Amino acid sequence: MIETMLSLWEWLGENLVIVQILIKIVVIIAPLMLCVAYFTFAERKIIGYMQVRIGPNRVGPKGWLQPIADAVKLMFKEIIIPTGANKTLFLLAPMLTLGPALAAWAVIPFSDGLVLADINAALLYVIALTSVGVYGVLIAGWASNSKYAFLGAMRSAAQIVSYEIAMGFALVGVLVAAGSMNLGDIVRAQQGGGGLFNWFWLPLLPLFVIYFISGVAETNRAPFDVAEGESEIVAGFHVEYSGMAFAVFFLGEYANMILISALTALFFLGGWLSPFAGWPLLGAMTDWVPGFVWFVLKVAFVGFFYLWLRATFPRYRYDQIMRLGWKVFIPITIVWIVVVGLMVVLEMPWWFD
Amino acid sequence: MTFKLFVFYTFAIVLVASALMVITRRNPVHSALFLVLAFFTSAGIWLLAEAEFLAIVLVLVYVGAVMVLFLFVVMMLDIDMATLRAGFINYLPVAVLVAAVMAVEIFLVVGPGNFGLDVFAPPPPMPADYSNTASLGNVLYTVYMYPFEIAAVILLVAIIAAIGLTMRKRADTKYQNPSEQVRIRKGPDRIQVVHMDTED
Amino acid sequence: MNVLRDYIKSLFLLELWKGLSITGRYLFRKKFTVQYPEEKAPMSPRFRGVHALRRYPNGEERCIACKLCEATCPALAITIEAEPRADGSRRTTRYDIDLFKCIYCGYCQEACPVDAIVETRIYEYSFENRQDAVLTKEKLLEIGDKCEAQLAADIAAQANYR
Amino acid sequence: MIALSDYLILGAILFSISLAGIFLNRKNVIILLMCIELMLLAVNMNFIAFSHFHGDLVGQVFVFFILTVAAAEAAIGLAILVVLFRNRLTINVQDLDTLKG
Amino acid sequence: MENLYIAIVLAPLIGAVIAGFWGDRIGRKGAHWVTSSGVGISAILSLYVLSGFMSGSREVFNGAVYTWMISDGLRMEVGFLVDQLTALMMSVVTFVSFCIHIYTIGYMADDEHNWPKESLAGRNSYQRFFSYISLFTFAMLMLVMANNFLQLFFGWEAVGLVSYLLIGFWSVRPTAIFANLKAFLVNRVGDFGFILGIAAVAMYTNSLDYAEVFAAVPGLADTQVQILGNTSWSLMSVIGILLFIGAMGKSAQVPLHVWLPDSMEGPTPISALIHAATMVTAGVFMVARMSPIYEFSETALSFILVIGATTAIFTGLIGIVQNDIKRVVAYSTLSQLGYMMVALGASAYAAGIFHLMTHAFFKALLFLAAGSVIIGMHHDQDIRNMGGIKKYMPWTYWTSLVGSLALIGFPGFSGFFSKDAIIEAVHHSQIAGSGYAYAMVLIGVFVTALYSFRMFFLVFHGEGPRDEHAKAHLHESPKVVTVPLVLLAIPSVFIGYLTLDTLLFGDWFDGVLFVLPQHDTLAAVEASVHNANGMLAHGFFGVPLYLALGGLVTAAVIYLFKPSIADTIKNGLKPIYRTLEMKYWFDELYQFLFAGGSRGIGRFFWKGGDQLIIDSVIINGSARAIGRFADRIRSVQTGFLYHYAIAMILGLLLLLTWFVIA
Repeated sequence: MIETMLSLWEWLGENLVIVQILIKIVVIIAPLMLCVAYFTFAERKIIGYMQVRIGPNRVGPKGWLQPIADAVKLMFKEIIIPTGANKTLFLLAPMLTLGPALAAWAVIPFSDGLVLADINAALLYVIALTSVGVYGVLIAGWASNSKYAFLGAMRSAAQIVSYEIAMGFALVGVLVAAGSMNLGDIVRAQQGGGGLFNWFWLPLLPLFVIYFISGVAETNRAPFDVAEGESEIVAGFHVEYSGMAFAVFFLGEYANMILISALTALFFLGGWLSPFAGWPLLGAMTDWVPGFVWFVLKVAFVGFFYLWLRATFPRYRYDQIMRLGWKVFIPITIVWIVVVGLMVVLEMPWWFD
Repeated sequence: MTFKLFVFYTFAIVLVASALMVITRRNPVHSALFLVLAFFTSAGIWLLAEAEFLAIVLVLVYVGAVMVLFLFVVMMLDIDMATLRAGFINYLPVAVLVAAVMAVEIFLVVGPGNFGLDVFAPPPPMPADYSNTASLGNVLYTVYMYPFEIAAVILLVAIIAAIGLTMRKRADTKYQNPSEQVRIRKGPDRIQVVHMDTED
Repeated sequence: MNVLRDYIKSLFLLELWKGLSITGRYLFRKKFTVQYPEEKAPMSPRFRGVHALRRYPNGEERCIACKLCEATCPALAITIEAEPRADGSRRTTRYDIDLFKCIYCGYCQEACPVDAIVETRIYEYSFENRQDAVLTKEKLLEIGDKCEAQLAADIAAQANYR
Repeated sequence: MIALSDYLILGAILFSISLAGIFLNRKNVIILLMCIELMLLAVNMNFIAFSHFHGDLVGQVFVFFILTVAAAEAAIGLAILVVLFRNRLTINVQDLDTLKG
Repeated sequence: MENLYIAIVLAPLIGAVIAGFWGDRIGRKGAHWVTSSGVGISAILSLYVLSGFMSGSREVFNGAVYTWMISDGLRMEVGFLVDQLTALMMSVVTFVSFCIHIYTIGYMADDEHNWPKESLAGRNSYQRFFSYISLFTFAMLMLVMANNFLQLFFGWEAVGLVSYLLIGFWSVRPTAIFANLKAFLVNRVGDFGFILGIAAVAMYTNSLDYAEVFAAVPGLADTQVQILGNTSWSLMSVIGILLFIGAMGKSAQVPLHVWLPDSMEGPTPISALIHAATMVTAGVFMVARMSPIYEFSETALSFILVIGATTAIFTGLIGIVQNDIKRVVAYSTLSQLGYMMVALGASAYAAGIFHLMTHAFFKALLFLAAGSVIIGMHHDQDIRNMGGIKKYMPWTYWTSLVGSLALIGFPGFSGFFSKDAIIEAVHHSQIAGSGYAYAMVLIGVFVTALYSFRMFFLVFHGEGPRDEHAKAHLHESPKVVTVPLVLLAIPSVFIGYLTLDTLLFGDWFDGVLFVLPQHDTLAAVEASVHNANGMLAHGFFGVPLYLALGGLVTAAVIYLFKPSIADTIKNGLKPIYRTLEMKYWFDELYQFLFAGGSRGIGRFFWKGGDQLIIDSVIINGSARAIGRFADRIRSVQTGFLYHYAIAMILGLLLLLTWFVIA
């Protein structure tokens, strides 16, 4: 029995690379989906805590089965397709939201060398994929044949496209600083004896802030969630969605959040690197912790920040969102790119020597 | 048929099919979406031709920006499709004829006889540490420095032109100046305490 | 100087950090949440829940069909019919409260000269049929019987303020 | 293996299709613009193919510039289209004849 | 040395500039002071230079002071050639000019009356006038002091320009405008020949410097050039005649004399300045200066001789019938210029210059006297209205008499010596046309006497002015007018006698004027008269004196004693009188031939060239052709985008097809 399984595996390895890759993808995606699910749980919990509540605690011990229950509930709900909606596109849209968010994980290094596709233009690939994410929103809004949905889609798409520029510029800064577009190389460029002070968040502090805020805007999260703006346009582009179609949107949104968190961790927070590497005492003490753990911790930290923001700030007005993106972020990033260029050229000690 | 060839043909067929869809769909949104698909598949084909950078840029620029713009415009404009479609069938034979003649003629020029495998041997695969992006950058920032800068200027001008064309100043718009608002401080800016003697 | 301070304030997002610190602090506050079915919040003697009709200790129902509660009810939720009983005393034959209409204002309780109609502390109630929402005299009396001890205590506790 | 002619024929077919598209959708400026983008894609396909088979990066550099200029063109074209629609409430090419002599 | 000459040239220029640009600021008094003192300085310095030459202590100066440019080896510079001839000319020019400046102060004192009220042009006309005459002096000095052809040409043109400005000074009078245009255009005709001559010089010698050119001339004497087809011309003749055409224009020789009488439209001082001392003598001076060239061309000399003689007699004849006092003097000037030219043609350059000098004095005197009379007559210039002015204006009368006697060549007066020298020189001349010239100059003496005294008698003797009003106001002119008259009268009497021996028979012009031995007519004259006294004695045995006296007597008889004879002659010789009165119809001829001709040509070019060919064929025709073509082709421009796209696609298809097939 086991021998047949092993021989089958070998046969697969020799003949069908695709299957191997598929298996790898599943290995990444499945935990990821789980993480997404539990991220929603974490959100409810954390926001509850910040509002001096305890949050969901009924399903399962301490409420730990809540996301499962949600998923099951959504799965069994009816998917209502509005009259006059474009059925194909209506159903295609949620997948277009989730797809890029998951596809981007192909190039994310979880630890040194632990990456599905170690391609050189990974950074570019990530930007390209995040920019594709807007299609889901756009198509969902248009295909719903609903005013609210369409308004939400337009707002959202315009916002995403606008903030993509600031985001791209921030990443150009990272690119200049690291001298590579390979995410692994970018992380390795942040290695050094200073531990967390060697990471890019310090020299690229403005870019770090801007990248993170742009990421929040990019994922249509509070306080940039005018795209769903409940008080104005009900729920934005996915107002007509229900059941599993809505669930996929939900998954996509949270997957995107995790993706942005992961990317932030990689670009600015040293990826899998230990924050205490090279520190006299703490460094040696934390030496045994695998890089993967650090990476997950960092992603979790940034994800927590997402929720923190949502719990803290009221919604931005739309024209001010646009103003922030175009008139504040883009100029700052451009200026800081020049500064970064200077730092690199002058081989500033600590980071670029 | 190798795996590569299989991928190529798959992509090519999807590409041609989606291109056909682009020109025949009644709804321009569908056309635009099929165009997106066409861009995706051609990006795949470019990857096969070892032009990774451009493949990703194609997705980034076209799919991520240009086509979003197209979709935006198509969705926002309330277009009466019926008049625009008028005469579609009448022109179909001519269009097919012209396209066919052109395709055949180009085929005669670039067919396997002139550019087949026996004429142009497939290039050797690049070494593992070859970076398409890096080598393209090497050329772009040295030999093609000026064209590159000119292209940048063209883009800038295009941005300004597009904004300038579509910008409308609305007289009835009300807006605050956030930087002014931020500057307001608790003390003298918000409230003024006035001392007044009581009246007897 | 002020300009510089404003710049620092906006560049380092100081006000945002202030906001974040507040929510951050609250994250670690003791939570107020009451684990409801297991725990319950304390209740006031003046709590106004579902209605009840009380009896005298000798078993005689208190209500004398004066119809003051019916008259005062702002939601017109109370319907009373009365006729003399065999012993000559005046008693209700019908006393209905439509809970769909009732706004739980407590005027009926205030108006009642004999403390017959009262509002109990019961708030966990539900109906499976529409007609269940109309409390009849029998049901009211039954509730009253069930909660008599509590009701009497509550009334006694507030006697000074009436 | 994939031959150069395969790429070129693919480019030719794409080109012809976009040509037919220009014929067919002659009144709809948006689809015309899309057809032009498709045409540029066909051209770029040839550039990439030749670049690959000649081992010469210049073709790719050229494609890079074509992409740049095409993006600019699309942006301005669409901007003009929006303004046009705003003013005339149509994008029918047939109605855009104020310059006719 | 050099600075001295520069000072001579620049002093009038500075005066002119100050008076011209800041005339408003410095006022009338400032203007006449600054210009007069500029010219005065110039005159004193010139006389100093002349005295230096006379005492023999001064060397000939020839040098450039400024190089303007060098083009292909051709040097263009500003330079001075100061020798005896130049010194003489400078002295004459500046002295006469100075006298005229002084005179102008009086003459132009009430110039406002000549302008309409509120006329913009009339503002500061007084200062402007002084600026002009000073500038004129500067231009003339540049001309005479030049050591190269370019500077000569500059002076030549500058003189022409300022004369244009001055003749048309009263720009509110249509006749003045017409006259200055006429002067300008006629001068351009001469200048055209002049610059062609200079071009020929530059072409064959590759130099504009006098000394270099003159040194090269003997080598080129036998050069023949082909112009106008295959006819062969002597280079020297060509250059000489071309340059002389310039002189004809400037010195008003027949047939380019027509401008000079008309130029009397200018204020009288200008007439004096132009006719007596400066502009018209430029031609004479130039020919004398170019003597090394002319000596090698008998053709040119003959040409000069004939032209000069013709001018001398025919313009003199016109003078008899003129009634405008200034015009009479003007025709007399023309006639005397003819005499000078005759002298030059006879190779008696020194005699020509000598006559130029004496003529400068007495003609300036006559003009100023005429001006004085005009002032007295309140700007009435018709001599028929005058008469008996003698008793009102004694100073004018006497100086006028001196001038007239000098003009007709009364023995002892300066004109006698210079004119007799010319007549004798022509008599001895052997070149072609000398016989004709001799006859003409002899008749000219009679004619000169006739018209001079006709005018003199009509103006000063006989009945008083017919206009009682004019009579009442007649009185002698102010001192500023009479003093120059006296100043000029003195040399008019004596200068001939005093300088004859030095200039004509002495060594004054040795090395300056070049005369071939076979042409040396003055030597022959010298042989017969020896010196001034001899000439005086010789004069009493010669024909000219008696001709002059005859003319005088005739004039006296006709106009003083029996005026009726004049009418008898007038009626008897009606055609001749008419011819003279109409000045041989030169003006009409030119009007018809040149003005009409050029108008015809202009009309032809206007109608045929401009309107027909350029306007209707080239411009409108091409436009119409394009329009017609566009009409056809316009239908292709549907304005529909897809039509163009389809056209492009089809074109692409054709190209591809051709590519596939080929």
